[in-house]
Parts: sequence; C-alpha cells; structure tokens
Amino acid sequence: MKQEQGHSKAKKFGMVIDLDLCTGCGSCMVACMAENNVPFKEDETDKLKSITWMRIFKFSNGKTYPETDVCYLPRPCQHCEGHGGHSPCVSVCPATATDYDAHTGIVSQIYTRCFGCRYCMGSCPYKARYFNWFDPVWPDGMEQYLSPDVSPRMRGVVEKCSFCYHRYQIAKDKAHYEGQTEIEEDAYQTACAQACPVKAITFGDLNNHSHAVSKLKNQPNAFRLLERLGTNTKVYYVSGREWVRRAGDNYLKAEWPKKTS
Amino acid sequence: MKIDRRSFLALGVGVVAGNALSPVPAILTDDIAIWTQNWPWVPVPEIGGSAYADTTCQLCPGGCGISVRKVEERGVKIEGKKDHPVNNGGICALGLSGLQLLYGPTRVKTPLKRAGKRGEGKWIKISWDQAISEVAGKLNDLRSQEKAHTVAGISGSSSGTMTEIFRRFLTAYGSANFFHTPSIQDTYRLVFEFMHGKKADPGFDIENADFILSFGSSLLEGWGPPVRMLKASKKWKDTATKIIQIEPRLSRTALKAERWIPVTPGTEAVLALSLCHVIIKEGLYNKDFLANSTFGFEDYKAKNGEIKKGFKQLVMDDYSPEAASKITGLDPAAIILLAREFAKASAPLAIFGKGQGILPGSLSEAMAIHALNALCGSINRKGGIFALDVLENKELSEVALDGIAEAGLKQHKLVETPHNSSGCLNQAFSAILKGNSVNALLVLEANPLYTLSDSKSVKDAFDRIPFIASFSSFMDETAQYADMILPNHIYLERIEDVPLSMGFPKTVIGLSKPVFKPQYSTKHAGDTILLISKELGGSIADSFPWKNYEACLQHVLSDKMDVLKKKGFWTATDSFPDFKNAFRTASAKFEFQTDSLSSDLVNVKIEGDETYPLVLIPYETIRLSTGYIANPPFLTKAVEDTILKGKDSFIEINPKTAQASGFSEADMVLLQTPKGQARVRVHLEEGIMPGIIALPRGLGHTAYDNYIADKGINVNQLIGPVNDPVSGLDTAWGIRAKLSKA
Amino acid sequence: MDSALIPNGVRRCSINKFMIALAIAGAVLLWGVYAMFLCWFKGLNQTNMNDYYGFALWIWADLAIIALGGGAFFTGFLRYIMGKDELKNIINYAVLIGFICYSSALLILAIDIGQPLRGWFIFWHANVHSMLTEVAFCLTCYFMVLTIEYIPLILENKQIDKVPFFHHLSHNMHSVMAVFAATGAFLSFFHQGSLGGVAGVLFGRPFAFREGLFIWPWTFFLFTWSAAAYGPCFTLMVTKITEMVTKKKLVKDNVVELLAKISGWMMATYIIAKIIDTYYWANVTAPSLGFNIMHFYSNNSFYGLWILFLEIILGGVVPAAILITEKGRKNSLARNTAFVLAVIGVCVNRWVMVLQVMAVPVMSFDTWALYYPSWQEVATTILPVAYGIILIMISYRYLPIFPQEPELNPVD
Amino acid sequence: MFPFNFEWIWDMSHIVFMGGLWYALTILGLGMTYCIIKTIFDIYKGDSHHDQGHH
Repeated sequence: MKQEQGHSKAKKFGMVIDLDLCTGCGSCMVACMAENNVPFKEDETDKLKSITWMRIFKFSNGKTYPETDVCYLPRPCQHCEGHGGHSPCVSVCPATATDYDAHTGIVSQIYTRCFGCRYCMGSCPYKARYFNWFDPVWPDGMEQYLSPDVSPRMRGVVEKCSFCYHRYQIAKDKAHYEGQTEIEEDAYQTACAQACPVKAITFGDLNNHSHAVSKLKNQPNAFRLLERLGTNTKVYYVSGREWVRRAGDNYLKAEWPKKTS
Repeated sequence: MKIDRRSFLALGVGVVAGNALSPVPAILTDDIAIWTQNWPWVPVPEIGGSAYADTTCQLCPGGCGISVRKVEERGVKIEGKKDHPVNNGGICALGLSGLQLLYGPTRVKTPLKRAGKRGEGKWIKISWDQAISEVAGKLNDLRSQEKAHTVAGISGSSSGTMTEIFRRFLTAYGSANFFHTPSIQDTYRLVFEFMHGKKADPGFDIENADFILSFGSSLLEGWGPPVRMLKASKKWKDTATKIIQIEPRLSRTALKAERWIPVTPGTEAVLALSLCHVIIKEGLYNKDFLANSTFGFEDYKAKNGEIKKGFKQLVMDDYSPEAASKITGLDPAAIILLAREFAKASAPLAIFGKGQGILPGSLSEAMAIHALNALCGSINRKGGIFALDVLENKELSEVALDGIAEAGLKQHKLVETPHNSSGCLNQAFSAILKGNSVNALLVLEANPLYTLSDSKSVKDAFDRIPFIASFSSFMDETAQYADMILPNHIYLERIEDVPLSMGFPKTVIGLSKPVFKPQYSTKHAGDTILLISKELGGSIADSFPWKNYEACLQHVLSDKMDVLKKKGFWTATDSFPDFKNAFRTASAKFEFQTDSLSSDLVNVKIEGDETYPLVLIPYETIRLSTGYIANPPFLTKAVEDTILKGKDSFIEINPKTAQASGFSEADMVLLQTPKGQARVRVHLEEGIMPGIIALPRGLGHTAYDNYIADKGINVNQLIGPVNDPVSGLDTAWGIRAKLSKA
Repeated sequence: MDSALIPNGVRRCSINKFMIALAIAGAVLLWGVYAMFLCWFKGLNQTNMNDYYGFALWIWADLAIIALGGGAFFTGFLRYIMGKDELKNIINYAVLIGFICYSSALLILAIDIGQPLRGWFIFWHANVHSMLTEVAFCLTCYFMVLTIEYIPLILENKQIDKVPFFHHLSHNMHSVMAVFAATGAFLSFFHQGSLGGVAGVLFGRPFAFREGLFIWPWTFFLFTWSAAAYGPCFTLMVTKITEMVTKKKLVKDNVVELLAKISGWMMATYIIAKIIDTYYWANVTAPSLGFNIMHFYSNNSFYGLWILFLEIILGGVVPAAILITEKGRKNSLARNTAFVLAVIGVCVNRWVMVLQVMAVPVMSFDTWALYYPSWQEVATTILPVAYGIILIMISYRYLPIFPQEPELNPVD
Repeated sequence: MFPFNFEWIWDMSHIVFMGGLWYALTILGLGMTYCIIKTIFDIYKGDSHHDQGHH
C-alpha cells in the first residue's frame, strides 16, 4: 500500500453519480451482471443472498402522500481509500485476498486466494461485498455467454465490484500497442457507466484534471456516503435535493444543515 | 519376527509419524487448495479473438441499435450502439439480457408437435418438412371445405414486412381475420383518421418541447423507445423542460417530473377539456391556427342541416374548472394555473395514453387531449406532435386472389367495426366464445394468452380452436398451448426490418441482422410462411414469388436496403406541409370531433360496482418486460423485493387505505375483482392515491423457464376488456376491486 | 472391567452406566458431525447466514468458548507466574476445559469458512494488519500450549505411567511447565485481545468501533480482561456441575473461594472499565460519527437496551458484587448463581460484539437485518458441547484430574 | 508467514508480529525437545523417582 514512485502520477479512479438523473431503471445492475459473469439463481428475491455488485437502493423523504419523494441510489463498491489505503475491508482480510492498489485506487479481490471468512463483509458499511453461498450454476448452454475477461467465482468466496478492472488492463494493453503512455478517458469506462441511458454515472481518474469526474466531484451538491466514518470513498453522489444529501450520512438532530469541518 | 499387538501398533505409529515428517502432507494440502481453485464444475470461459457486430434490438418495439461483443462465435455481451438515432450508446436492462434469451432454456429448439393434452407440455420433435406439410395440409383441407375465412392470424406487431407478409398470406389464402397485438398506436391512428383525415402515426418531439403534459404515460418506464425517453429525461433536466405527470401513482416518470398531479383515473379527458375551457376563456389559444385551419371550433351546420355545437361552446358549457374539479378531484385553481402554464409555454405538448401504451385506450380521451395540442397549435411543429405517414409497402398489400380467396374474404369477419379492426383482438376472442368458428389460428411473435386482459376467457376461446400453430422462438404461454410450434430464429439470428415504434418524431427503420448463426433447428418465420404458401400452391404460391424472405425483403425495401445494410438504420426525410395542405378531412382542415367529446364518452368507465370499494390499476416498471418477451433471469434479478418476493406479487397501496382495512406491510391478502381473484402481498407506498391499488404487469407467467414461471400474478387475470364505443378497442385502464384477509 | 485404567484411590461408576452416558452424548455428537459434513460438502448455503450476516452464531460461539476457556490461561498464570500454589488443585481441570474450548473453537472456524481446504492461507498469506490473522496465529500456538499442558495429564494414567518413557516425559514436562504456561499466558493475552480487536477495528461499523492504544482498540484490552475475569468462573461452574453429577466433592472450598475471589475482583475492575468504555462510546465515539446511542437499540424487533442491562448489570455488576464480598463467596448458592450470571454476562457480551454489530444498519437508508440460525448451525454449535462432555467423562474416569478427590472421598 | 512469501514486507508491523510468532514457536519447540531428550537420558540413567511423584 505504498504510494507509487515514478514519473506518472498515481491514478485514482472514481465515479460521480447524479442521483437527480438516475431513474433507477436497472441498466447499470444488469450491465454489471453481464460484464462480470455474475451468477443467478431461480429465486433472486432474497436480496440478502443475491449477488449484485451494483445494487440500486430506493429510499423516500419520509413524507406522506402526495408530498412523498423517492430517490434511487446506485451503489457499487465505493473503493474506499480509508487512511493511506487502509480501507475497511483491506485492513481486515487475514489472507491478503483483497488489496488496495495505490496505482489505480482500486480495491481488488483475489477469488482464488479468498478462503471465505467473510470478515471483509462484516467490515463494509455499504454492504458492497457478496458471498457465494451457492455453487454458480448456468442453465445448460447459457455458460456460452460467459466473458473470458472475468473468471467465474467458485462457491465459498467473497466477490464485489472491481470497477471493471479487466477493462483497465485491456485499455492499458491497447494504449501500449499504440505507443501511448496514458490511456484516454473513454478508453476505460466501467460497464455500468457505459450502459447508463441517462449518463447519470460518470467514471474517470479523479486525479486527472482533464477527466470529467475531477470537476464534477467538486460541485457544491456533491457528497459521499458515510464520509464521517473516514472510509474516504471514491464514489461521489450529486443531488440538488437536500434530503437526499442528508441521507448520504448520519447526523444528530442538531447537526443539519451540515457544518463544513 | 512375530507380529504381536505391540509391534503392530509401533508399526502404525511409525508409518503415521513417517508420513507426518515427510513432505507428503504439505504437498497434499497444496494440491487440495489448487483443486478448489479449479473446481471442474465451475465453467472456464474460452478465450479468443473479440469483435463487435451491430444489429437492431427487437425485444421491445423500441428498435435500439445494439453492438454485440463476440469472442470467436460466442456472444458475451450486448451493448448500446453509439451514434444511433434512438439510443446513441445507451441500453436498457432488457436489451442487456438478450444473450440469456439466445442461449436460454426457454428457446424452442426444433419444430414441435403436441403429444399430450393442450398445455400439458408433452411434445414430439418433428422435422421441418413434416411441420410445414402438416400445417399446409390442415390449411388446404379448410380451404377445400370453403372454410378459408375460419382461419385467423395474430401478429405481435402492426407494421414491418413480416407482419405484411403474414397478412398477405392470409389474404391470398382467403381470410380477413388478421389481428395484431393491440396498442395505443391503434387509437392514435384513429385520432389522425378523424381529426386529420389521414393515415398517420404519432411522433412526439419531446426533446424540443418545453412543457410536457403527460396524461399518465409512463414515459420513463418503457414508453415508445425506452432508451430514447430516458436520454430525453437528461435533456429535460439540462434544458429545464417542465414535465407534468398526471397519474394516481408516483411512477418513475412522476418522480422525474417537475410536478406530479394525481387525478382520479379515468377522468383525464375531463381535465384536458377543462384545460381547453380555461385556454379558450382566457383567449390563450393559437388564434391564427384555429381561425384558418380548423373546423368545428365554432358551431357549425352538419350535412343534414342541423346546427351543431362547436368545440368552443361544448367545453364552455360542460367543462368549467369547477365542474371538472368535482370529477377529477383536482382543485379548480390548480386546473386554471396548469392551463395557463400550458398555453403560455413556447412549445407545449400534451401526451395521451396510460402506461407504456400497451392499452389502446379511449378514443374520446385521445381526441380531447389531441384537441388540447391543437388549441396551442402544437401540431406538426418543433416540440409538438407530428402526424407521420404510416409506413406501408404497397408491393405487399395488393394480392392476386383466386375464387376461394375472394369467397372467403366476402365472409363475415370475426370483428366488424367501421374502422380497421385488426387491433380489436379481445373482441375476436369474445366472438369465438359467442360461437363464431375459427378452425385454425396462426400466431407470430405474439402471446395473447398472457398479454390480453381476461386471460381466462382467452384460454376458453383457445379451447374452441381445433388447430393452433405458433411461430414463437420461445416456449411462451401461447406456444405452450398450441398444437404445433414452428420456431422462428430469435432477433440475433435473423434478418428483418424493424420499423421504429410509435412516438419517435422521425420515420426510422432499423435492420436486424444475423449476428449468430442459428443455435438450433429453427427457421425464419418469413421463410416458413413462404414454404407453406408454396406447399399450398396456386395463387397463394404466386403471391410469394421470392426464393426466400431475404430476397423478399431485398425486393420490398430495395431503395432503402443499401443504407440499412451500411448504417443499420434508415431515416425518412419527413416533410410536413403547412396547415393548408396538412389535413385530408372533408373540410381539408383540422376537425374537432365534438360528438365524440360528450361527457358520457370522455369519462372512461371501468368494470365493477360499489361492492368493490377499491380500484385496481396495472402499472409498468422498466425492470419487468410486459410483452411477448418475458423477463430474462438478469432482469428478474433486478426486480425489487417490494414487487416480488419468493412467488408472491406485491400490490402498492397507500398506508391510509391499508390501515383502514387493517393491513400492514407484507401481509398476505385476497385481491378480488369482478374478473377473478388472487393472493398477493401488501406493500405500503405513500406514492399512490388512497383508494387505489396497483399491481405490476410482467409477472405471473406460467410458461417460459423456471427463472420467471410461476412468479407473482398476471394482472390480466383480474382485469377484463371494456370496448370503446367508437373504435371497439380496449379501454380498461383498471377494474374495481376489494381486499380481504387471506 | 476397566478398573485397570481407573486411578488409584478413587471410585467410579459402573462401566455400563458410563457407556450409556457416553452413548447419549455420542448421539448428540454424531448429529453435530452430520451437520458439519453437510456444511462442508454442500457449502454454507446450509446456514441462515447472508450477505448482511457474514458473521453469525458460529463466530459468537467461537468468541464465547474462547472467553470461557480463558480460565485455563489465567489460572495457569496465577499458579505458575503468580505462584498461587493452592490452584494446583484445580489447574488440571482448568487446562482440560481450556483444551476443549480451544479445540472446539478451531473446529468451528474450520466449518465457518467458505473454503475450508484453503484455511491455511491465513498462515501462508498472512496479512499482519488483520486482527483475524493475529487470532489465528495465537489461537493455534496457544492450542499447542494447551496440548502440551494436557499431555502430562494423560500420561498420568495408571497404565501409561507404567511405561518408563511416558513416566519420565510427564515428569520432565511438569518440571518445565512454568515456561509453557508463561508462553501460553503471553499468547492468550494477545489472542483474547485480538478477538476483541476483531470487532473494535471495524471503523465502518460505528456500533463496534472503538478508539484505542496504538493499533489496539479498547475492546482488545476489554476482551483480555473479561476472559481473565470470566474464564475462571466457567471453570468453577463446570467444576460445580461435575461435582453435582458425580455427587462428590472434588475441590476444596478454600481453592474455589480463592479463585472466585480473584475472578470477582477482576470482574469488578473489568465491569468498571466496560461501563466507562460504554459511556465514552455512547457519548463521544458514536455521536462523533452521527449516531445517537438509541439508534443501536431501537427500530427493530429484538435489540433493545435490555441487552445492555443483561450484559453489564446482571452479567457483570451483580456477580462481581457477590464474589468480592466474603459473605457472597462463602454462600455456595450465591457463589454458584454468580458463576452462572457471569457466564451469561460474558456470552451476551460476545453476542453483542458479533451479531448486533451485523444487525445494526449503518447507511441511513439501510435496514436492520435480523437472523435466526438454521438447524445445521445449531447442531454444529452443540457439537463441541457434546464433545466436551465426552472428553470430560473420559478424562475424569481415567485420569487423576482432581488431586484432592481421594482425600475428600476416601475409599474404605 | 515466511520471508519468501511475496506479501512479506520488512516493515515494523511484520517484524513485531512475525517476531512474536516465531519467538513463541521457538520456545515451545525447544521446550518440548528438551523434555524428550532429557527423558531419553533419564531412561538410560534408569533412575526413577516414585518418591517425589506428582500426585
């Protein structure tokens, strides 16, 4: 977890998700499943046993009819940096099966290394980590659509959103062949960002000023989930609605409107 | 030495100790761990060269451009096609799941002939030759018995060469009983027929309108081309376009709208006319347009000489905000405010039609809302509604008929309406139940057994049809209940033109191309029909001179084919004549159809009486596929657990209403309507009008695969059709209902 | 029939009676073993755990039995390091109980992980920043120690002791036992602590998170402390139960009272620290993260302030009060009640630090997740109990566990 | 666990942690070795000490 030495500045990939644009249509969820060989069962209605790297939460402003308002919130892995790469999960994994990559800011998950103690799941306040309670089974013939870029996981290991890391590797290789040192912003996009019909999800290098995210994240209406815990996430959310911004973290009655500290 | 117990033990201990000290345990431990990392039952996707192939999605009428990522011959991902007029890179959750349909267990892999009882699911595999000759034989017999007219056909779509070939086949064969899965498009076509005097489809320029008044259209839940609408919603936010959503339920559209106005469902037309009232009263209407290009605004003399009340007088008399307020439950002030906002907007646009547009809806309501557009001149202009000429391929409509065909076409049709009746599918089945005989039914890419309301009667009607053949690629409800299945290629395996669904402001045709070679022993339905016609011979065969469907397509779309093949889509250069020449009515002007706007017509009734205190409305969510295509596993996985849990559907109900009857979250209740009953769970939702309960479309399948079958309730079991007095199309936007403890 | 194996100077029940008892315990054991294999072969879908409940009954059982097994290291610590010699009369049993608890803990861990065959990765690819790594290492090492401490006991069996090698070995091991005990104590202080750390370091889980010293959150020290305080109570409770079952006095009261007294004072000091910790967490830590303490005890159908009361007052203050007072200690009813309450107290504490941590929603729009174990989980959790009973039965029958037994129950 | 695992880093936390671990293991190992060796010697010496038995 040491900072990368060398000429090119370390990347810090992240997202900005506009919650006022998000319609909760579910494209990101399914795009993610399709891209990452996420398995499925006959009954997926028990959401506590349903692997969805990208999950859309739905919550309301708590008002009654007809003042009620609802917000959809897409929740990928937040790729916490914590303090110096000590994200909640990385610091607890006993077998170094999940790691914080200082070059990209991406929290990795090594499925063949994980032995399924699930400590990382307990440590994640975003519930972004999922356990393979079952053997993954694809109905006869359907395994044909599995992508070779992402290995299917075996029963008994934890998995989670990787910011489509395999796409980063492909983009890097491509850039290398074309003799470029840096990869273009649109050369590496996550499946969810690419699929989102309303372009509510913007993905890029938060450290790179030419990338949209580096500006978007500085909007006055931008916030992160549970900032107060010090998870130091790389997924930013934007909403013009105050009640939505407030829902992003926990506050005592006296504490809102938020004091800037 | 003699082996006594002691030395034996010693030996044992020695062996154990020896092994323990040797590297064997270490190596075994390592190997076992490596084995867990390569479990033989966890698939390892083959690597290979990756490439993209473009085509057009056909999972809904949206016609999005898609790029399929392939690794060698395997499809591994479907993505949105960049720079496509409809979706420009975006894609919906259903489109993304397409490969699960291609490779899924719900495919019909070869022609099947029913073995057991209908719907029992017992089939015998047969060859294509046998399938085709058997169907042809059946049709030949009927023809020779002069029962040609007792053969009916149902197509999933109302346009496109496949539909036209299908209709052409039936005509040449001698039956006028051709139907298509009804939709709001049918109603709109009548609106234009009446008010514009021309055959047209509606195009809504929602990207350029600055004030959109949606009368319950779920614009962001799969209405029109879904992805186009979702993209538009971003534009609305960027350009601060005002969306006003009028519906009793806080849908996604209502969420993204600038204002959500819940009104008593069924009274939307009254509201529309009352808005007209205010606009006229305050003189906010487009005077030039009304003065020069409309007929029936002022009182007028009918052909028989009597003076008839004009639109102006009608709304002034009957639709004052006060009067409307009583019916719609909306505060008069709100109505007046809304009317002013609408009229003063630079490009206002009113959109008729509840939900995705699966329901044709009331013609009067449609005309009332269209009149609202007319008042503000939002017709055929930027940000308004366009009357797009209906795409028709003349080559396929004129048919040479032999004697039997002519005789058959003269026969009494299943459904007789003054207008094109091919959308009155419900009536066709009720006609069958009334005794009109249908001896053979051919179904193409449609699933009436699931998608039509009052599914029970539809099934009863099916039982009266001796022979049903389906061309479905999937084991859908209708196919499962058929006598023979002649499986079509699925959209990723076939070439076909895809005329863009209703609502797009331009006439666009997409081309779907075979991205994969057929996975199973299926046949392009076009070719199947051609082969059957050849088998039948005579004038029928002559009507299909092409060697196969592709040749036919090439011939019919010859002028567009090159563009289609190159770009994947073709865009018409629609031109809109000025209002002098835009209308083909008797008056050559836009005509207000006042007699269709009387108060008894515009208030759209539903089935049921006071013994049913509540009103059940179906609703659509973009995470549930509502049409002929059922949810693929991925899409079902994305469905919220407040809609489906285990096998139980949830109804949305306002906490107040639930409290009144003592129901709390997740309670199992018995939902009863005049048409049927079902056990459902309660989901308390503030975002729904008290007294209303909502049930989603797209669940309750009994066919397809285990990933969707027997999950939840099909709302069509609970709702019956209510036919529009003029068009005869289904207007049942809901039904009265009651809840009791289950 | 097996009299040749039974220690001199003590009376044991008939072999038949023994076998029947063994069979009953064995049946329960087999049930647990069956469930264990279900979990191994079919996977953890056999449990009711889910993605919100990654840790559940098993981890609680682990923490609880290790805390209870703490009697072994602390009694050893008192005897060998602090030189409380009377305790030699109970140390054997403490060691046996410790051995049972720790072997059970390791077994449960082996069932609990999704990939048991990769379990050794925790050593091979150790991440030293993880409290769980610390747990695994110390647990394993200390289990070795307990084994080393248990072996001489076995060697003292009449028949085995006849073998000169074993005879001398047990003698020699006794002679250096202090070193082992010291090592054990050192390891225990750490792994008991690191078990506390497991919850305390979860800075994403405000209900569990605690500030601390260096890398160790306060829970680290509280767990060590509580294990030292409550462990002996469990030893004494089990001793009492054994006495009731065997209808014999096995350990002299002065020994029991001495250990009870020490345990009582440890408990008293612990509970004060625990109250301070709770107070600070409720009023400083949690609020600083935006949480009102009631957030953790409301809006759900199970967890309320009652559990706090049960843990701290009933399970802490009360037994401590009983054991530190002369009168309380001397009154056997009060004393035994104190033992039971103490055991409940520490178990509730471990429960809270595992299951309630998982149940509490952190994101404002997330929901409470309650959970009940599947029969497979219950069975595998009862398995160690049956196993423990069996091991105790056998050890008690064939080994001189209680040095004072012959004296207290002379065979005439 | 061993310096040749590629996660091994020579930083403080590793040295402290692994140091502690190997220290404990060494003591246990040496302790047991001592006992066994001494026992073997004792047997050869053949002296027994029932006089100061430990029960």
